[in-house]
Amino acid sequence: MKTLILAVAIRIFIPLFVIFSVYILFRGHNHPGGGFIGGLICAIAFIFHIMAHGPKDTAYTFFTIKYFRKAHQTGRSSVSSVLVLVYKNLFRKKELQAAPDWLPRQWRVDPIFIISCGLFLAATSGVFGLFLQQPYMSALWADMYLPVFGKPGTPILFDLGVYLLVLGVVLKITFVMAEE
Amino acid sequence: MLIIILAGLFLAFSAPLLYKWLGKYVYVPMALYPLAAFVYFSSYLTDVLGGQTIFAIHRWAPSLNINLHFYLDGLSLFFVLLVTGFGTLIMTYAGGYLKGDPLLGRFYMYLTLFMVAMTGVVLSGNIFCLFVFWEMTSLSSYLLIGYKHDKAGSRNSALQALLVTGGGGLALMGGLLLLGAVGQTYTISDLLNRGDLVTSHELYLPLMVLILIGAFTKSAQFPFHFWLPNAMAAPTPVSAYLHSATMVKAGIYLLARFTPVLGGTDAWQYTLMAVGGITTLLGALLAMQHTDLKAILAYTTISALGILVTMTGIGSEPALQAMLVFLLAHALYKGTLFLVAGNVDHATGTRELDQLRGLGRSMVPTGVAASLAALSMAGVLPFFGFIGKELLYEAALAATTFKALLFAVSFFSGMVFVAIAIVLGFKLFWQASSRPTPMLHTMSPALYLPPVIISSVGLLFGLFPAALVTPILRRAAEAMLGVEQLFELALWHGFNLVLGISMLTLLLGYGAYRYSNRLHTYAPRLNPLYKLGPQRIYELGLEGLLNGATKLTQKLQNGYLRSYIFIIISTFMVLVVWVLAQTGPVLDLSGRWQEIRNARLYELVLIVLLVPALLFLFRTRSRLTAIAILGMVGYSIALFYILFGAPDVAATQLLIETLTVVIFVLILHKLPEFRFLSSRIQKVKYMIVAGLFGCLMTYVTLLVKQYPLVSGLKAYYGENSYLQGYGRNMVNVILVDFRSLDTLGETTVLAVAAIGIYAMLKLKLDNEH
Amino acid sequence: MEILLPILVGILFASGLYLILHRHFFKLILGIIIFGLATNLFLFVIGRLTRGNTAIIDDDVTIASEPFADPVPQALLLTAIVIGFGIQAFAIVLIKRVYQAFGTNDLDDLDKTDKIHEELLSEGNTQKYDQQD
Amino acid sequence: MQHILLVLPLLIPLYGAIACLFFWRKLGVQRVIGVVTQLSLCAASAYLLYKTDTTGILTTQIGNWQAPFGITLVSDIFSSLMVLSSAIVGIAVFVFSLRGLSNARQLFGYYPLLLLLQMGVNGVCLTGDLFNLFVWFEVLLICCFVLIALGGSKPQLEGSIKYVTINFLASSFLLTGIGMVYGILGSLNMAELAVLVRSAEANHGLITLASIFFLVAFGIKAAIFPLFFWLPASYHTPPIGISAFIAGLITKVGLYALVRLFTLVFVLNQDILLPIFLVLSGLTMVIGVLGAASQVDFRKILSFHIVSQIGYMLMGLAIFTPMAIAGSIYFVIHNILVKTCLFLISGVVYRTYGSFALKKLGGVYLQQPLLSLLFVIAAFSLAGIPPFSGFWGKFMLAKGGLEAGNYGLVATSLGVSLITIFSMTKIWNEVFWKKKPAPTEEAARVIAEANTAHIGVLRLLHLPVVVLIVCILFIGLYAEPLVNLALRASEQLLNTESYVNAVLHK
Repeated sequence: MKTLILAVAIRIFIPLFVIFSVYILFRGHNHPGGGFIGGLICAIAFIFHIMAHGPKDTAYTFFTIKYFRKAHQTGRSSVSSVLVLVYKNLFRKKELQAAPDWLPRQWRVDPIFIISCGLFLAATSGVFGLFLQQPYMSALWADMYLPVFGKPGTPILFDLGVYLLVLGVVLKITFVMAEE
Repeated sequence: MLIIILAGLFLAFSAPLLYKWLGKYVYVPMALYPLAAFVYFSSYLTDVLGGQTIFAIHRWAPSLNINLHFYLDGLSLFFVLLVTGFGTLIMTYAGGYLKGDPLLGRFYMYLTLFMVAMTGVVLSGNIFCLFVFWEMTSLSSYLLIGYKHDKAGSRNSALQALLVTGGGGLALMGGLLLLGAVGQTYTISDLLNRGDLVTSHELYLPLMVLILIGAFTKSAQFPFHFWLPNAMAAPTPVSAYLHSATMVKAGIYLLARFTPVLGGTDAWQYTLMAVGGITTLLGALLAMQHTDLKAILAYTTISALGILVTMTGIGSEPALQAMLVFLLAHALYKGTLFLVAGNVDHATGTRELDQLRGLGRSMVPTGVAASLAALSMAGVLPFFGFIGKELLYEAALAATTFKALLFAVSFFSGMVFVAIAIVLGFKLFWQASSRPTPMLHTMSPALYLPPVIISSVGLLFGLFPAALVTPILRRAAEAMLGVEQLFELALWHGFNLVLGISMLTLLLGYGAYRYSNRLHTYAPRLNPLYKLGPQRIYELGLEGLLNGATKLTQKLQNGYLRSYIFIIISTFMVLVVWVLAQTGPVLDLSGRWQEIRNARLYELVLIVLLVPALLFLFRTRSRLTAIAILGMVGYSIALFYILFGAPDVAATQLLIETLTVVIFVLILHKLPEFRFLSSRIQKVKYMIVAGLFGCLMTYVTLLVKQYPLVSGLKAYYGENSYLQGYGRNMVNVILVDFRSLDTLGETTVLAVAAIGIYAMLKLKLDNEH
Repeated sequence: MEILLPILVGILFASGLYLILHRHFFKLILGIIIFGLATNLFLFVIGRLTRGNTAIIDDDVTIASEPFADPVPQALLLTAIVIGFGIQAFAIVLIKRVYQAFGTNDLDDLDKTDKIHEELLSEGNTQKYDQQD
Repeated sequence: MQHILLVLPLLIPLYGAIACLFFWRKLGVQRVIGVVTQLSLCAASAYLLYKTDTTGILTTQIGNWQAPFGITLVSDIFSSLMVLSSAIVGIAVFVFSLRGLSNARQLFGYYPLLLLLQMGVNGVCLTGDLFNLFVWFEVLLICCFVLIALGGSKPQLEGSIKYVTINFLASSFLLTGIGMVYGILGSLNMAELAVLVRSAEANHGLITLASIFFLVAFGIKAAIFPLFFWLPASYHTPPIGISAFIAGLITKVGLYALVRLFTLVFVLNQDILLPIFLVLSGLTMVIGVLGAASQVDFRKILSFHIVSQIGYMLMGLAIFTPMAIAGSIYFVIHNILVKTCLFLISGVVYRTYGSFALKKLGGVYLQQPLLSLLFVIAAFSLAGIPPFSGFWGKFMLAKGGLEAGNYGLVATSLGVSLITIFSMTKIWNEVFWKKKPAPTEEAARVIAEANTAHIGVLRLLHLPVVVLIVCILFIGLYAEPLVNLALRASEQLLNTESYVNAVLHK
């Protein structure tokens, strides 16, 4: 399967697939689609990549956050150093590459992390209702309408959670199996 | 009264700790408790003797009408004094008998527990309160019999006792439940007034039989007697206390207690007389054949219990009076003799008659106690046993039915008792012997004082019956008969028929003693007979149960998944067909042909394609083909979903199918080759089951679809999806809003599956070869 | 069609069960999947069929008008399919692991844990690893 | 307030599990999360029971959709009792696992799985919707699948294959049953179904037919004869930390569903259904106890006993009087506690003596007096000897049975309890009383390890057993509160109007 053309094609298609899957996710409320289908489509894109390039490569390309980190200085609170870390990495990445005391680091995002994020999002989207003395999962809707996105509300958040979870689950399964 | 009980429980459970602190002096607090209880209950003597009954009710489980209801009348007081009085002495005795035993703490725990339970049994005023304590006696007896737990014999005996008395307990429970239902109350004092209601009820017979089974197992009546001799595996204090003086009398107590409720009918009388009579004879016969001290005592106990049951069965005033007197007399002399046997065993290390002789010189107090008790047992004049025996004969002679038979039974047993009394009281200790059995230990006061005390009490009661025992016995008899009793006990009745019979008994008893040695040579010849006895039946039953259970379990739980599934599916089909046959609407097939003709062409094509694909799946040898076919089947079904207006489902099905195929492909090379393992017959069998199952499901589907469906949900979702859920895709709105909890659960399933697959592939604790 | 689909359901159930009853691992897993398909189709069919019309409210109206497909069975079906997928995926991997661990593909070889006396599985095997603190 | 109260038993474990997943590789953090979650779950469940007991049936309409259209969570006394006892058992098993389960297993998601399993159980108990019931059952089942296979040792794998296949079939039957109910009645809300079933137009034959699907589905999950085969094949295979929880709880959840549905919805044609229950319950008792009597392994005896005791619980349903159903309820709660406790004791024994096989064990009586005492209490509770807890359940069942005239079944149940005593004393005999035979190599190693282990470890293993025994003694010696609750719970179950009113007309 590791032909060059296929590999390149997959590389191009992946962003398309991801965008398409997000589109499916958000149109799901009004047309066929939704979080589950969207998540699966997104995951299938990565599956192709895994099959073409192997799980290590996929994990390195898409699920590894590369960042720079400064050795911990004494006398500085950890909160502020984390804040600096985030700020510098987000907005001053170019500078860091040149800076000698900032060392490149990698953080591999385990799909389990995506799963738990998805589950958390789905579960939490229902909690807001509880604070308003309403039952769990009571839908709250913003009074506006966005193109593509539709009407924003907690059910959409829920669907997003499902999307993330499905993505994480399928990725986890295929990663493990492909590594075998 | 509750405080006494609770204090006992508390003390019981702290016994091991006390033993840790006090060492060998642990017996002090343990003996003080029964003494305190004895004194406490004695304080009620005046009230009870004055004709009062004392109540104490504590809420326990009022919803079920089961309360801690204590009820103290003459009968209860009689028994409770017996239990606690004996308890004091036994507790002291046990301290000496088991000195230095590391498990003494636990022993005291069980023994105290038993004493509390026994107190509870005789004090209970609620039948289920009684039952609870009743079972507690079985339980503590189990633990006590198995006290020498490293011996297999002890363990088996304990189990036997538990199973027999426990089984009886369950029968009793059933009986009491029926009794409660029939008498409409669980309170004994209320039941006592409803005897007529109970005996005339149609359930009287079963409930009586069940209660009798409970009492008989506890009191070792034929055919449940066999556990008692085996229970002698327990340490001697236990045998003396539980298995002669108190626990086995619980059954008698029960019979006595329920005499006003259940008694008086022919069924009751004849059952008790028959069972009691057989037990008396059997016990006496077997007692003569044994040479082990404790076995002899056990069988005479059985015999005595038989007499008690018989007397209860006769039910007349003199009989019940005789029963009470004999019960007391028996407790006194048999308790002593057991303790004596314990002392002998302790001192010489053996209990075999043949090896014991000339003990009197080295253990004088024990010997004296033995002689006193033996005299009482033999029914010699100034002893309490004499009064008991006299009354027995009188009662038997005064019986209205089976007079001769009853008399013969009591006479025979009296004779045997005399013979055995001579052995125990005279031969062992005082018969001149050139080579007395050597002593291993010397006796401590804790060992010889209790038997001496008990046996002297027997003498004392015999000398002054009117002052010491009559008042309480009178009240006890009153509780059984329901009318004021005026009987007087006296040692001397003058020269009458009964006295003559007593003399004759002594004489013949002596003769039996002379010939008992010969009996021992004949005894082994009877052994084949015992193979048919209840003991054997018990053993066979247990063995058969185990074998049968093992065979059945191996047959059912055979380890073959396919047979499990086969059974499950068959059960399902049988149940469905059964219900259909019973209630089932019948499928209406008219017009179905028209429906087939209505089908669109592409639908038909899909189905026509699916069937051969499935057939091919059964026959293929290639795993890849199989997966391809599976994918195809999945996709075709997705097409059906599209055709019938379910695009979301179809899309999901398509994606899932793809994913499944991908998973298969990923692990395909690790999967086994296809092989055909099942035999042809198996295949045919499975094909039939599978075919039937498929037909059944089709039938069910068609049957349900035959009726119109009115779904409020569909209409509601159609109206509100957009207006309230702000979505046009109803399915999606249902998933994320109307029924979002389902989706939350569904996502959880997926997450867990992912974790599971991960753990399964990564965590391999077994080293694979 | 009202009669064809129920027949298809029956066929699927029958073939699923038939495969499950086989002794081979792979057939077992195929059987489980087909049985799952049959169950899903059953759920779909028994919730009544509406040909063609989906359960989506048209853009120009706010209330769905008949005839439209019943969305309830579809929603249930979606959930059921997904749950079924989770379980089937787990089952596939389980089968693979069993094959790896036992080196057999015959289900009849897996009858040790049910036996009263476990001969081949050295006892304590399960727990061997639970002794650390 | 009740909105929060009813979802707490679901959300607390869910959030606990999510938090554990975030700290996937950090065992210490997971344990802390576990402690907090278990304790708060227990508190929430206890408060839920208190509230339900004092104010009557509580409901919340998830998503704020009116009853038949959304999903309702309902808590009556029976369900909140189940939730509370599962929480108690959860704590016990959790504490045991801290030291009783290998770190490798703990690292591979044991804690989140345990929590999600609890969530599934609570979901089943609290939901008032048929399909939602299915979903929670699947949550619970997949957690069981994974837990039983967790570690992948050979016996575990063998057990899981059977467990997974047969329970998959059960789920399929459940799903088809739900499909049928929707296809017949057009609703999924159990309260509304209760109303529809009792209406004049209800098609009795079809509804009874549908009920068979549920009977088989939950019958498999509850391990009723002849559907129980998966249980003895699998329950003894995983480590005790896992099997104690699953064995203690899961079959009872199946039984809970059976009781719920057959008192609320499937009440038609009882002249056909009740005899079926009667036969099944009698056979289940007998076959289960015979299986137990024949076994020679500590855990297997306990496993087969589960089957037997399910028969008792089913007996209440077969008799169908308030007293009998109360007996079943009491029995369920009692059995959850006792069974878990016995499994944990077997774990402690294994931990110190290195075996489960009766013939290799012995002498515990002398070496561990406390454990022996605990075992005696638990064993005799299980056997139903008064005044321990099993007696009360047995008493209520027998009383209900006799009042209803089911003499045969009552006699069977009493006879079975005698064999139960027998097989419990078998364990006591072999493991505690008997002299210890010379240890095998494996056992010697384990014992050596156990002896070197810190004494605190053993204490920690004893702790959950002691806690459970205290609960068992409480419901046995002071039975009134639970008996009373059970009686009122069964009244609530049989008086469906209160349930229907609470769900539909609030």
